[in-house]
Order: sequence, then C-alpha cells, then structure tokens
Amino acid sequence: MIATHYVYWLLFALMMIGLYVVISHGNMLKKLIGLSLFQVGVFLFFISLGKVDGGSAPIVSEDVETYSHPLPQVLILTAIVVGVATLAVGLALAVRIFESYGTVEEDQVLLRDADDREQDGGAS
Amino acid sequence: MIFAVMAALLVTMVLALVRAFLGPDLYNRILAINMFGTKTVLFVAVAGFLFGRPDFLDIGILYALVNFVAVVAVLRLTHHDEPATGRNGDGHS
Amino acid sequence: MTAHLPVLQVLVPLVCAPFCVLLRSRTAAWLLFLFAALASLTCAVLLAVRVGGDGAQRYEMGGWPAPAGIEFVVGAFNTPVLLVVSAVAVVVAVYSRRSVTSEVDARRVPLLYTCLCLTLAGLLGLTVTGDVFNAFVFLEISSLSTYALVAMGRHRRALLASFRYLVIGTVGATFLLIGIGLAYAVTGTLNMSDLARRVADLGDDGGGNRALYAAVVFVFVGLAVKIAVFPLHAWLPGAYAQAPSAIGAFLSATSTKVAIYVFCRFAFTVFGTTLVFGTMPIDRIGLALACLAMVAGSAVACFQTDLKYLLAWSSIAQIGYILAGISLATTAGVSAGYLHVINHAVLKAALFCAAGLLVLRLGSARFTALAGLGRRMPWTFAAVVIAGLGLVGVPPTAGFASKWALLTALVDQGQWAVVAAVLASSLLAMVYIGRIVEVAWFREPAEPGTGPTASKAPASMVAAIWVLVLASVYFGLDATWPAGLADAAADALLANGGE
Amino acid sequence: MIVLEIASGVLLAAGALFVISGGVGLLRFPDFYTRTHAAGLTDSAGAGLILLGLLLQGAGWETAVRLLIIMLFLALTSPTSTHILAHAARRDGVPVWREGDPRR
Amino acid sequence: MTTFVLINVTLLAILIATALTISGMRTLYAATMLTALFSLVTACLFVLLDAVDVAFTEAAVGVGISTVLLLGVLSLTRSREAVTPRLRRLPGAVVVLFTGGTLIYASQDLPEFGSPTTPVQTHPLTDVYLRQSQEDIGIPNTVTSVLASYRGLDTLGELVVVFTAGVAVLALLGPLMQPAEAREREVLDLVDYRVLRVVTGMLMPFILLFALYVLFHGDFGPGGGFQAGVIFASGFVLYGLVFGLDRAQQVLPRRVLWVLIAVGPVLYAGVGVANMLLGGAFLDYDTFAPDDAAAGQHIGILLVESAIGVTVAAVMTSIFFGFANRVESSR
Repeated sequence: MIATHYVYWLLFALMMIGLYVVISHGNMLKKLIGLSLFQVGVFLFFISLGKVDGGSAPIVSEDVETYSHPLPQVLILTAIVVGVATLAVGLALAVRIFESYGTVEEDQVLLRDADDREQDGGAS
Repeated sequence: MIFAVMAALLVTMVLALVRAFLGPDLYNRILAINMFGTKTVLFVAVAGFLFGRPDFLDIGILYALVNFVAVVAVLRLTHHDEPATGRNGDGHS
Repeated sequence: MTAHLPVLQVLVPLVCAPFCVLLRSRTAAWLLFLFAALASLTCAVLLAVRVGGDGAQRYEMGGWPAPAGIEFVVGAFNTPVLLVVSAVAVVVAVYSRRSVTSEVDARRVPLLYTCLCLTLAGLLGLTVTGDVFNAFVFLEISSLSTYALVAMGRHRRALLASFRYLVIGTVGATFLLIGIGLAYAVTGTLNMSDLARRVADLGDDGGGNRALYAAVVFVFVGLAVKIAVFPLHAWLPGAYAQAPSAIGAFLSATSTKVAIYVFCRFAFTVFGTTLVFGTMPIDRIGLALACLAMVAGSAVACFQTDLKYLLAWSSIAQIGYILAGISLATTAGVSAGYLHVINHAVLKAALFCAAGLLVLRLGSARFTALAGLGRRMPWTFAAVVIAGLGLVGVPPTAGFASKWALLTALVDQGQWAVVAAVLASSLLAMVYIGRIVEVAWFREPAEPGTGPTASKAPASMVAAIWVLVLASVYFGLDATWPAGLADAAADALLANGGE
Repeated sequence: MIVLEIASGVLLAAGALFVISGGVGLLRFPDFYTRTHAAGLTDSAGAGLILLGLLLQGAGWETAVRLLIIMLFLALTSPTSTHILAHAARRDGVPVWREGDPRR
Repeated sequence: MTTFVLINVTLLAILIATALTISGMRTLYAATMLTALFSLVTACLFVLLDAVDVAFTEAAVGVGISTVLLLGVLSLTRSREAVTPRLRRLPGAVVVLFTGGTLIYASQDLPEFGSPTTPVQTHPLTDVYLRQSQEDIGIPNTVTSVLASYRGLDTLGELVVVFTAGVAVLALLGPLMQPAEAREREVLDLVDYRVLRVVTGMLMPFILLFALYVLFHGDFGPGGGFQAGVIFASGFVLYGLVFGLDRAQQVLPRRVLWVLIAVGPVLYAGVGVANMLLGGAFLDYDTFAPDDAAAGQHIGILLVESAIGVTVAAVMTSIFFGFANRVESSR
C-alpha cells in the first residue's frame, strides 16, 4: 500500500495545507497564495494518474515503447491556465479593495463595512 | 555518475531551501531562490539523461529565463516599499 | 445548418464577447449582447422543437467520436434550462440598456457587456456539454466573468462581495475538479455517457469502490457551492445584492439554476440514481439541507432592511424548495423541482429588475428610501407585490403551481417534516412580502422631500419588468407549457439519461 | 569513445562537488556577501561543468545545441543576477560581516 | 525504479516543507518568493512525471507571471499579514480534517500509482490518443494533438478564460479607471544597473525568438501557443521592469494590446466556423484539406496555436501593465 499509494497521500497533504491557508488566513493575498497551493496539489494528483512506471513523455518517438497518458496532461494545462486567470482577477480585486478600504485583511474590511452599514442603515 | 550528480543536485536543493527558509533577510532569500532556480535547470537536464530521453532541454532554457525574470522582478518591485523587511524581516510568526 | 444548433447555441454569445471589446462602443456592445441573447433564444427554441420531434441531439466537436472528443448533448432534460437562461438573457438585455448606464461608469460599459456575453456563453455551455471536464471549463468561464460583473457594483462592498465569491467559488470549482479526477481515476474517461456506462459496470452500488463514493461527494460539494445550498451560501447575498441591478437580475435567475441542472445531470445520468440516492444517502442529506435552507433563508430575509438583500436571502430559501424536489428522486419530485426552476427564474428576475428600477429612481433600495412610496410609484410596487405573492405561493401565481406540485410529490413520499418546512417557509415569505407592503404603503416617507429623483421610469425597464410579471401570472393560470417541459425533463433524467 | 566517457565522468564529478560545496557554503557562510560567493560558485563552475559533462555524453547534435544554449544563458544571467543582488544589498546597507561578528 | 521513487519522494518532501513554511510566514514578500520556489519544484515534479508540456507551462506561469503579479500587488498593499486569531483557525482545521479524511478514505480504492493496468491506462482512449492519433493527425507530440484537436473545445474554453481574465483585470484596474493623471517622473532605480540593462538588451531578441520557436515546435516537442504566449509576455515583463514601463508601453501601446486580446478568440472560433462552412463539424480541421486529413489537421492546429499565442501574450502583458501602472502611480 505504501509503495503504491505514497504519492497520493503526500499530494493530499499538500492540498490540505493549501485549503487550510485559504480558509484560516484572513489576509486576502495569503488566501490567494493558499488557493494556488491547493490547486497545484490537485494538478499533481491528476498528472500522477497518467504516469506509468518506466514510461516516457507522450511525445512519440521510434525508440520508445511505453508512454505516460497524455490526457491528464492536457486537462492540467487547461486547469493551470484557469488557475492563473483566477489569480490575476483575485489580485486585481485585492488591489481595488486595498485602494478603497486601506487594508487587505478580511476582518478589518468587514469591520469597516459594518461602519458603512450603520451609516446607511442597511443590513446583510 | 549521472546518478551521483542527481543526488548532489537534490542535496544542494535542500540546502538552498533551508537557506530560503531561514532568511534571515530578503536578499539571502533571493540569493537562495536564485541558486535553487539554477539547480532546477540542471535537474531538468540531468533527469533527461538519467531517464534516457534528453530531448526536452527546451524546458531548461525556459527555467533559466524565468528565473532571471523573477530575480529582476523581486529587486524592482520590492525595493522601495519597506526597507525594514530587508533588514529584520524574519518571516516566522 | 440546423445540425449545428447545439454548438451555435454557445458559440454566438462566445464570439460576441471579443467583438464587444473590439468595437468599444456602448451601443454596439449592447446591441451585440441583445443579438447574442436573441440568437441563443432562437437556437434554444429550435432545439426544443427538434428534441420534441426526434429526441436527444448529439454534436461531436471536431468530428471526433464521443469518448475521444467532446460532445454536446441536448435532450429533454436540458432544453428547459436553455430556454430559461436565454429568455431571461433577452429580457435582461432589454432592461440593461438604461439600468446599466445609470449605475456603471460609462467607460466600463462595453466591458460589462463583454462579461455578460461570456457569462451567458459559459452558462449555456455548461448546460449542453456532455463531458465532465468541459463542464469545469465552462463553469470557470461563467464564474470568472461573474466575479468581474459583481465587482462593477457601485459600492465598495461590491469588491468585497466579489472577492469572497471568487475565493469560495474557486474552492468549489477545485472540489469539482478533485471529484472529476477521482472519477477519472476509477473509470478512465471524461465523457458523461461513457462514465455512466463504466460506473454501471462496476455494479449497482458502484462495486463498493470508495474512490467513486468520494468522487460523488467532491463533485456534489463543489456544485453545492455554486448552487448556494444552505451552509455554503455565504457568497450569494453579497454577490446578488451588490452587483449592478441588471446583473443581479440575470444571475439570480440563471446561475444557480444552471448549477442545479448540472447537479441533476451528474446525479441521475452520470453516477446513476441507484448509486447516488440508494447506496449513498444523498437524498436524505439533500432533504435535510433543503429544509434548513427554506426555514433559515426565509427567516433571515424577514430581518433585512434592503430590498435587494431581502430578495437574495429569499433566493436561498427558494433554492431549498428546488433541492427538496430533486432530492426526492421521483418523477413527480424532479418535475416539481424543474417547474420551480422555471417559475423562480421568472419571479426573481422580475423582482430584481423592479428593485433595480427603484435604485434608478430613488438611488437606493433600502426600506428607509422606499417608505411610503407605494402610492407615488404604484406600478412598480404592484409588480413587486404580484411577483412577491408568487414567491409566497398564493394562487393563481406561478409560485403556487410549482409549490403545489412539490407538496404533492412530498406527500406521496410521506416526507411530512419537509412538508412542514415548506409551509413554515411560505409563512415566513408572507411575512417578508408583507413587510414590503407595509413599508411601501403604510409608512410615512422618511423625509417629505424625498420622492422619485429620476423624472420618469424608462419604458424599456418597465416593459421588461411587466413582461416577466405577466409571464409569471400566465404560468400560474395555465401551467401546461412549463409543466410539460418539466415532466419531459424529469422523465428523461429518471430514464437514466434518456439520451 | 572511452576517453570521452571518462572525461564526461570526471567533469560531472567535479561539477557535483562544486554544486554541493556551494550549497554547503550558502548555508554555512556567515553573511550575505560571502554567501553570494558560494552561490556564484555553484551557478557558474558547478553548472558549467555538469553541462559540459552532459555534452560529452553524446546524445545527438540537437541536444548538444540546447545544452550549449543553456550554458550560454546561465553564463549571462547568473552573474548578472548575483551582481545586481549584491549591488542592491550594498546600497540598502546590508552590513558586511567581520571576524568576530555574530553570523546572520 | 528506486531512483525514480527516491527523487519523487525528495521533491514531494521539499514541496510539502515549502508549503508548510509558506503557511506559517507572515512577511508576504518572503512567502511570495517561496511560492516561486514552490512553482519551480512543482515544475521539476512535472518533468519527473513525464508531463513536459505541463512543466513548461507551470514554470512560465508560476514563476514568470504569478510571482511578478504577486510582487506587484505586494508593493501596492501592505506586505505583512496580521495574526489570525486562534478561534478563526478552527473552521479551517475542521474542514481540512473532513476533506483530508475523505481523500484518504478514497485513496484505498485508487489504482496503484504507475501501474500499467489502471482504468486510465486500459481505457481504449489510451490507444486512440497514442497510436491512432499518429495516423489521424500525424503529430509526434500527442499532448498537442489532444489539446488542439481531440479536445479543441476545451482549449477554446481555456482561451476564453484567459480572455475573460484580461477583460476583468482591465475592468478593475485598466486605464479606464484612472483618468490620465499626471504620473510622477520615472522613479526607476534599476537605471544605475548598467550590466543588467546591457544583458537584458542582449537577451530580448533571443527571448522573442525562443517564443516563436516554442510556438512552432509544439508539434514535435514540449511547447505550443500558450507557452509561447507566456514566454513572450515574460520577455516583455522583463523589458518593462528593466527599461521602465513607459518605454515598454511605447513599444506595445495599449490600443494594440486591446485589439490583440480580442483577436485570439475570434480567430479560434473563426477556424471552427470555417470548418462548419466547409461542411464539417465545429473545429473539424479535416475539412481544410479534404484529400489529406493529416494536412488539414496541421493547418488547423497551427492556426489555433497561433490564436492562443497572440491572445495569451497580449492578455498577460496587459495584466502586467495594469498592475505595474498602479505601482508607478502610487509612488
């Protein structure tokens, strides 16, 4: 079990570190960093599904017999792009939040929000 | 022999990693990460020979490039902001 | 060209988006979005007719046969969703012309329409795709453009709402990705039909394969975030209420609905009814969460002092109704769920549009601003009340038809606790709609001087609102058409794909 | 051919040695500037030797060209980055270690 | 195979140690740099797991783009994280416990790592992609053929996601938001680094050439439109960082970028529409050369990859400009 599944366990540990950072940290930039850690764990998990012992990169050549599976790699190429796109949008939002609230700590932003609401009598 | 080189690279990576963790200031970290980057370039080259398919050295070129970009970016974008982080900015909480 | 309808459905809004950027004019961008919406509505209608005639339509991208390539599948189970999404898009397109100009910086308007086109394309693509990973890609297209749309709201709180939505939404999407990965590890395929076949081959209970069970859990948790099922709803109120009004109307009517459809697609036609609702207790969990959502959502809505936030919380409760119907996993239940998807989309779009009109004329939709204006803006408030009664489920509105169907389905299965929750939630809905009435007609205007600021309600906005309101009344009086669609959808889903 | 193999082995071994000693130096040297020296050692001597050693393994001209490009690239960029790093550190006033100071 | 396992475990251990350190670090500059390091290690792991194309992308994106963007944002915002109250950590821990538990539970029935008999490897798709594709498409790099042809729609989606990100960042930070306020004089303190400027100047043509090479060599080796676009963009980022933003924007004005962003999706979808008009299905490149399917596929893939390259380069560059302009004007 250990010899055949160690990769999965290590990658799950990685994902969970990322997820923990996303949920537990109040700093928005840290959240985004955590998000990318989490996603990298998932990417590696996908790639590990396609790996074959003794296989080689799926670029066909005459003197190679076994290849790893190309499909997970294609999926992860797409997913990496999606990940960086999300990161860019998140960072842009963080910049705007900093410009209008003066902080990127979620707790403080919420605090200032509560002040807003008292002023205009709304509630959420 | 190639295996020994690979082992040496991995050990050096770990050493550079420790330096990157310990800091103690920004410049030490950048130095460690820059060195780590060079090691990954070598890693890709050596791994190609180790597993018998040295056709993918393009990746090595790219690593060398982005490594350089990253170092320049760090210097360019961290410089003014807080010189304080430079001196005693140890990261561990 | 008719054979290409499934791809045209998605392609037209997708291609309109870059043209919005290229032309960079507000009017051109708006026209493009209107065109995209009309074209996709046309496609949806034509597809519905074709599906009614010759059954499910499949379209293989690039001419590659299914498991190797990606295929689009349009069947009775997704035509209602296509129709709802594109019809709402048309109405919102008409509505948005004036609403958006008044709320969004003029220089950002073309970008707003670009994002709207992309959201529409993403939602439609998510609906028609027959490939699980492709579904993830379309989900991300629609989500990413939605984050941008929400962030264009007027207040700085819109930025916070958008950021939270981004973090929660991305975590949800990543969960979906993990689920897809686990399912792929077990079956080796991404095509929905192929996946269903291979899962079925594992045995009735999935062959006791724990990785498959985990895949089901991850996919559903990921989708639950997008549906805003009760404990994972945190992003919804802020996102809907802070977004520009037209966007709020569009999102509230479509995005969660499409996520619900994807949930059905996965539950009934990919993992299979027996695995999801037999071996795994998804039905019981779903019903429990639905009850919580109905009661909690309506209860919180009662305490809101801003019309938009009230409507957003009421959406959470309404999602509970839909989820309850689907979790029953009977034809009657799923059909009731679909019917409520249609009706709720119409009702919520009408209400958010009306709220947007109030924002345009009063500068805000807070109760303090609305106080005592019922007599001065009778038509707008009449629309709010009629649609609101639909939310409560008073006959002869559309809400009554779907709620009745839901109650019948629940009673059939003997789910008395859920019936009680539905009734309690309806009572609470009566309370919050009652509050709006009380504020609008029986409260003195806060300051006598504050009346409508904008001189007159733009005709396009009023028309959009009343089209939706009249549609909801019509669906209440004569529910044969939506009910027919919903029944066909439920039949198709429960016939294990019926593809 | 045996000569090539031996030469390649020797170069690789020397490279490995440089790389490791540079790594140890990076960790053990007392201040930033001395560490720059260690890092420079692995980046230039270590990397150069290893790449040369690989070049002599003889894996076709396509690979050889790429190895040469990498070498050239590293030879250009890595001294540059070390230089600008040290320059910036100097201007920022990172102190120089003298005998008897605590390590930093 | 022990060599492989040893390297694999070492790299994974480095990865996890880095992730843990990042999570504990409160100086965000240091955390960002470690994120760059993390990306490098990930890319090495991808190489080890035979995913060379992915390694290419991850290195370019993770180090070349993400790090630069994060650093840019950090220089705009505060760079030190506040201490998270202990109580707030609880929900995270609970979620992580449940999720991790589910994953461990699932791992009991996951196929063996590296085994050639897993469902993934035995599925007929493997044969289609690895053998059949050589006849259908005739490109040695199967990742490219799956990416651009078999799953061409996913790739269109990916391109649209990039486009969306570009539009979103423009909407949030774009020049639209800031009326041309008088920007302060160029405060470029890399000006005195003559060596850097000379070296960068020497590298620039080489980088652009490399990007083109990656674009057109994607059929035979790792690479393709996306990677080429990112390399081009990081070359431009380098140029902007060293020679100043104004000069970079003179070379590539916003107007041009704006058009280029939109060109990619139009071109890609246009290829699909052309296929439909020629009587095939959407993105059925065979129709380009009815007599020789493989030749048609080549044309289609080349067009599609170029479309991706153009838009990705334009989007990444304009995202960088968006952030960097803020940095400049905030100083």
